[in-house]
Amino acid sequence: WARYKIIKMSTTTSTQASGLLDVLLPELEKDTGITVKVIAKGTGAAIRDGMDGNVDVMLVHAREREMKFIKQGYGTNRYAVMHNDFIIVGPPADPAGIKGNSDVIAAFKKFASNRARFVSRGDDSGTHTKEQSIWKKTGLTVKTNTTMIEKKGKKREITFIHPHGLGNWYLSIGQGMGKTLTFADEKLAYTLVDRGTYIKYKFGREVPVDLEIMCQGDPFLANPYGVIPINPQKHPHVQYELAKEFAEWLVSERGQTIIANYRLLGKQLFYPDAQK
Amino acid sequence: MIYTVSDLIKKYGPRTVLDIPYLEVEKEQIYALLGANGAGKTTLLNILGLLEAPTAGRIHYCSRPVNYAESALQSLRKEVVLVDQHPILFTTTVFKNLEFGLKIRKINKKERYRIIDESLDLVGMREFSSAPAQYLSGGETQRVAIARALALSPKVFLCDEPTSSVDVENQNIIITILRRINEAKKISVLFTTHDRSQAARLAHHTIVLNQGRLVPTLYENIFRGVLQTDPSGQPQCVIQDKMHLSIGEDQVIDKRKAVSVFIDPEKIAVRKPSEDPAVANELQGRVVQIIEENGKVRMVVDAGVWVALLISKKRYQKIVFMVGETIVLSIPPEAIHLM
Amino acid sequence: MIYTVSDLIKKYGPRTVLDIPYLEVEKEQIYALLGANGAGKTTLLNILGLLEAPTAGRIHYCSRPVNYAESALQSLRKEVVLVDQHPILFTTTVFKNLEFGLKIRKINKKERYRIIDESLDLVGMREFSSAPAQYLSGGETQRVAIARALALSPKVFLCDEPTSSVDVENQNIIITILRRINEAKKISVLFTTHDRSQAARLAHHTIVLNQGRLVPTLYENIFRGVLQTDPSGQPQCVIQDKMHLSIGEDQVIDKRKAVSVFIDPEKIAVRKPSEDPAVANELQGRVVQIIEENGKVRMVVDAGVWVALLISKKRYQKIVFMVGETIVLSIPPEAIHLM
Amino acid sequence: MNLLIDSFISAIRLVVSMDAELDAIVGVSLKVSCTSTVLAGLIGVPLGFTIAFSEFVGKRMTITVLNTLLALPTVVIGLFVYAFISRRGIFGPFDLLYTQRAIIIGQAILIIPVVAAFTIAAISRIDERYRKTAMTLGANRLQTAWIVFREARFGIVAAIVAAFGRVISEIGISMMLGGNIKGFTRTMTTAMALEYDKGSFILAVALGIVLLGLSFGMNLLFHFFQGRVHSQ
Amino acid sequence: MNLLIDSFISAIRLVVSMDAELDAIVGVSLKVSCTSTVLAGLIGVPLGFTIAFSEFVGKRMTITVLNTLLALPTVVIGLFVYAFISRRGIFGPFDLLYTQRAIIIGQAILIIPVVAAFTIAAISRIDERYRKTAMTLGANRLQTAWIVFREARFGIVAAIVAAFGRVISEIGISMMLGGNIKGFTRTMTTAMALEYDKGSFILAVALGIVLLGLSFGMNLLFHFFQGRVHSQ
Ligand SMILES: Nc1ncnc2c1ncn2[C@@H]1O[C@H](COP(=O)(O)OP(=O)(O)OP(=O)(O)O)[C@@H](O)[C@H]1O
Ligand SMILES: Nc1ncnc2c1ncn2[C@@H]1O[C@H](COP(=O)(O)OP(=O)(O)OP(=O)(O)O)[C@@H](O)[C@H]1O
Ligand SMILES: [Mg+2]
Ligand SMILES: [Mg+2]
Repeated sequence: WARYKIIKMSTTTSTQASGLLDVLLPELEKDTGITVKVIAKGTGAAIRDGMDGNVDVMLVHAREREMKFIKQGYGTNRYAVMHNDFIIVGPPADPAGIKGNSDVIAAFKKFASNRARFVSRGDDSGTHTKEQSIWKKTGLTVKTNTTMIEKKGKKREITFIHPHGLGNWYLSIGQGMGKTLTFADEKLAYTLVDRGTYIKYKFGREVPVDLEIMCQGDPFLANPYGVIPINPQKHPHVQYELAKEFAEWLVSERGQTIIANYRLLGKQLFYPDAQK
Repeated sequence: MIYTVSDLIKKYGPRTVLDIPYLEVEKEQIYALLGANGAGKTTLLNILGLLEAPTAGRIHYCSRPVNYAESALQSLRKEVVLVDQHPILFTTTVFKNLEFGLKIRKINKKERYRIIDESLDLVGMREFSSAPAQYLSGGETQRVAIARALALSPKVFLCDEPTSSVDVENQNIIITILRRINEAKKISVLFTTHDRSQAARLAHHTIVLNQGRLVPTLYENIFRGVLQTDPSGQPQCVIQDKMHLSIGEDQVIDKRKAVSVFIDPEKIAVRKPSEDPAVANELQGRVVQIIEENGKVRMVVDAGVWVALLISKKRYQKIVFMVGETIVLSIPPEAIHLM
Repeated sequence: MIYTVSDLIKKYGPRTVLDIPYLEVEKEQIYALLGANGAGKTTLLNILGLLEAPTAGRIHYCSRPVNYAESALQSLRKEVVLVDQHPILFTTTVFKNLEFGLKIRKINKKERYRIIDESLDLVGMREFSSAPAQYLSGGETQRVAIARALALSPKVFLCDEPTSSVDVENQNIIITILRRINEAKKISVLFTTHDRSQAARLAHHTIVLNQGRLVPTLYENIFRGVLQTDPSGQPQCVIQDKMHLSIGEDQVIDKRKAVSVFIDPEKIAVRKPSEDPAVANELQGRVVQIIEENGKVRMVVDAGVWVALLISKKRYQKIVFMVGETIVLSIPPEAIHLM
Repeated sequence: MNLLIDSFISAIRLVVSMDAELDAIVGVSLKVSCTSTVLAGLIGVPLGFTIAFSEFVGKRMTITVLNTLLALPTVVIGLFVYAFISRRGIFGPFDLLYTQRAIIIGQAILIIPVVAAFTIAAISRIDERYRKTAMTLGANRLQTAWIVFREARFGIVAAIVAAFGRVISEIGISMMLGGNIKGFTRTMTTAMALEYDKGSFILAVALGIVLLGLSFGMNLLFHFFQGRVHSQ
Repeated sequence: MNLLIDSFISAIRLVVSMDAELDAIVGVSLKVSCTSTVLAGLIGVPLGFTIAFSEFVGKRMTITVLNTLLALPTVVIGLFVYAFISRRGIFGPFDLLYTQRAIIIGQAILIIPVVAAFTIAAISRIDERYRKTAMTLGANRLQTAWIVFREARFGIVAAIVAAFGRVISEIGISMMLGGNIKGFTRTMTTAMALEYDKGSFILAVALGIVLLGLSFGMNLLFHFFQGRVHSQ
């Protein structure tokens, strides 16, 4: 049986791109004999995979949606694994004048007042969710975009919000983190980015992005990751036992140490959350 | 009967290209199919070859009605083979072109090779056996296509102008082959041609088509003419500006100015010139050809236009017409048919 | 001279299909090009039509050497037009097929319409003007192709078997047209045919090709024969199992068993049958055709095989040969050529 | 199956409501795809003709290379063009990146091999006599090509249709070079990819259905165009 | 420009070092693409023949629909197949999602219209007389089709080559239905997408170059195959 200890995990592309899994999973296999097949997608699609029972476990960073996922009975419970943080990056010239300030809300207000170009992922990902919640907090007037769809005979609305100036200084591009970052770099614009992706694009490439960190350290910018085994009551075929074993290994001493020791280009990226 | 055709109609769009109330084709005979361009010869061969369905009408093949379901046709097509007017060879070697039909008939390899060599020999194309078929010259292609069909020893052999681009040496050979397979293997042959002497030489029966209909006329002396009235008000038909023929009033059916004219060669009278003045429809001309044909004698006279006529052997021998001589033709109105 | 060809060689792969040391084609004349299938007629026409470059050799067109750069050829091609052996019409109406070349020559619309109507009238295809060209019958296609070329009033008109699938009525018309354009418009005409009487009727000059080479022979009496030795050990050539001809020892060049035999029709002697015993190479046969040809008389005799011979008018008139009569041919060894 | 039914209804609702956003997306898609198809046609068809009509050493090898280019992944084209038009590339100053023009360039590169390869395939089966006949009637190269084109048009139009289908359904290049900017360079496909990433599968498929409808419309146009040419 | 040169060097390095991972990726790509191409050929070519040879009302409309399907976006196919083989779909129990088989199914759906449409285009220009001649020589439907196939093979092989190019360079379906699982369903293109996501553009293009090399190899095979058939 040991040879067949294979589970499938859906996760976000940024998690896969960070390289952590490439260190973590071989250790896991050594310890428990579990092989994890990783399926990386956009946050929404990754959660969909969980809901449809196409995977056994899910590793994402969108806390509110994760809680809802569990509430709806798709997952058993959420293991808080780790967090990293978001930062605001921008062109060295800093046209909005936000450099050195750790207050994200103030920074966002300045983007709006200076009409400084800002690139939004606009893809309903963890990062985009975070960005939308910051816009809400600024108290600026935000516009709501609604699309109606049909689901099992019922109408459902899909909404997302953005500040005024869409298409003008606020660019919503609906792409992954890496692409958003290069986009901002091309257009010399600001953007909200997770630290891992930024490090890769700043220090991991022959031609680094010009963008620099403008704003970091606000507690509001924390980006927690959770792992959720899929509920076997919803999907009897899932390998719940293995998924649970995997989740527990992640939050164990051993797993957490590996996470804490992971360095991307010499920089720590993830902070373990399970250590009391 | 190998074929019995009744009430056959073939239309392309609104145009009726074939309209044959009844036609019988006897077993083991050679038929020549004659007719002007567009008369429907190829169309008829395609229908008899079971490659096209008629628009209306019935065809009996070997006394059984033909069922135009594709599956039913396939077995019949193994007995009937058609060589196209401009045959096409498959883009491969000459050999493989011949092999195709034999393979289909599941003939074993040794036998196949023997038949192919033999058939190519017949048409004098053996040395081209391994040549790529698509580069052959016009006549070579035609000969290979005939060999390809012959190799299958069909019951019915349909040939659309089998010798049209074949050289003189091979024309004779192909005619000999057709006669031989008809005699030795009892294969029914139906071929089209524009060479009526070839038809006369080879065929037991002749079918003439005109605008899709069977006509009892012979296939010659067909001219394009223009209708006029002569100074005296008599209707007249002028052929190629050279021959003026009076015609009966009743023959001017409609006011078409350009008509096809058929002059029945059996109804033309001929005599040596005399001092008598020329009467209407009497023409002088020089004899240019004298040909023996089915017990009669066919003379071609250059009277500005070349006109053919048929006379009995007796009369020919009695009067002794000679090539190069000037003679007088008289064409009675009843010999002239406007079509 | 419209063409002067020297040292022309055309090869396809290793095979030489044309090898013409020298050939002149005079202006404003009609030439017939004869030869067996695969002799290279089409290839020569393609080269003279400036559509294919020779492998080696020079061609002068109107005394200027032809430059085979595509750009140089284009203007020449406007003066020379070739009608293919199996012509192809563009997949559009007959009218537009004729219009293409005229549009290229920037002829204005009114003039264009006039020329098109006139040309279609010539070949009797005017009523097909708006018909889709791809569905025409074989002969109709050929006639439209001729009209399409005629419409362009070229300086040189090359026709590859222009009447091969044309009906009798239109064969005569096409021959007349060719003669007329030659006389009236001084167009040089070069056509191929397998019908030597047509060639004789129409052409001022005849070129015969055999296996890519010019030969001085006439294009008839060509048979496939087998070499044997007769009981007395004399070499003999047997034609179609029916005609046994003694040949000179020196003629058996190599031991090929199947040969092509040409019997020179001008060297065959003919006489009425007598009581004299038959000597070698004397054959009895029946006269089947007598035809006047360029001041001579051509007789076709059925001696098992059909043999043609040419005699002077004088001799014909003196002896009075009649169709249907039995006569004696004697074929001297020097009349027999193995090819 | 639910997915499909739901998507279908949503698609209809989308079209019926025809909100400005969908409007814009459809507009961008059509404009970009049509332009790149026309561009590729103008380059690819003559290219195909030139290759098919010329005799030169390595002709078959050229065709093989062309066929290889049919496997050019959009990511490679995207990165390739990106390298030229990015701020740091030689065409950087033209500020092409993340514009519709950038997409058009990339897409044209994608389908030129398709058009050229199928043009060659279409011409290669046209009877040599058409060319010969045109030439003997006095046509120059262009006029001769036109005759052959007319005869091969069924195949060439098929190539153009396929090329259009390829670009209108293509994602990679539009995403990388257009940037999927809402209201500017968002095309039907990048919008679909976005909805998919968001997990709104229904909306993604609904957009796909709209796209197919659009493409059907374009094909009907082609169909009638071809019909007209045919009946001439 | 640097990007290209660097990528080229990396590509060579990749191939020379030929590590096990690249090996696996190339293997998966080839296996999946070849299988789906063969599958699509086996379905698409007969489909094209059937449509081209039958006379039925709405034939031209069928061809138009087929042409429309050339614009089927990979996302739609991905989602469509997903709806069937996802755990909740009717084929859920077969556990096909995120396997190579799933990719093969999706890719085959993608290119069947391509193969069929171009088969039709290729056959439609073949002289009607080939078919007629085969029939009069006694061939049944299949044997007749074989003759026409032989004559049209240049066009049909072009269709297959194009279809192969399409699938080997395709990302959407491999990603959505294969899941880009390392060692199982990671193909050249999904690996490229991943490298691109990681920001390793050079590696992405290097993989693209390897892919083109591979596709060139396949085309050479086709080339020789065609050459052999040709010279027969
Ligand atoms: N598919 C078609 N669609 C429309 N008309 C056609 C079609 N096929 C033949 N025709 C027309 O039908 C008539 C008869 O054609 P057919 O080929 O039978 O003539 P034919 O007697 O063989 O003439 P030819 O001596 O020129 O070969 C022609 O006028 C031709 O234009
Ligand atoms: N493209 C080619 N490749 C190879 N051989 C060829 C090619 N074209 C013609 N040939 C060969 O060259 C020879 C001469 O061909 P050509 O067409 O000139 O003959 P032809 O005299 O016109 O014969 P026909 O009376 O049959 O029309 C033929 O034996 C033919 O097989
Ligand atoms: Mg015919
Ligand atoms: Mg010829």
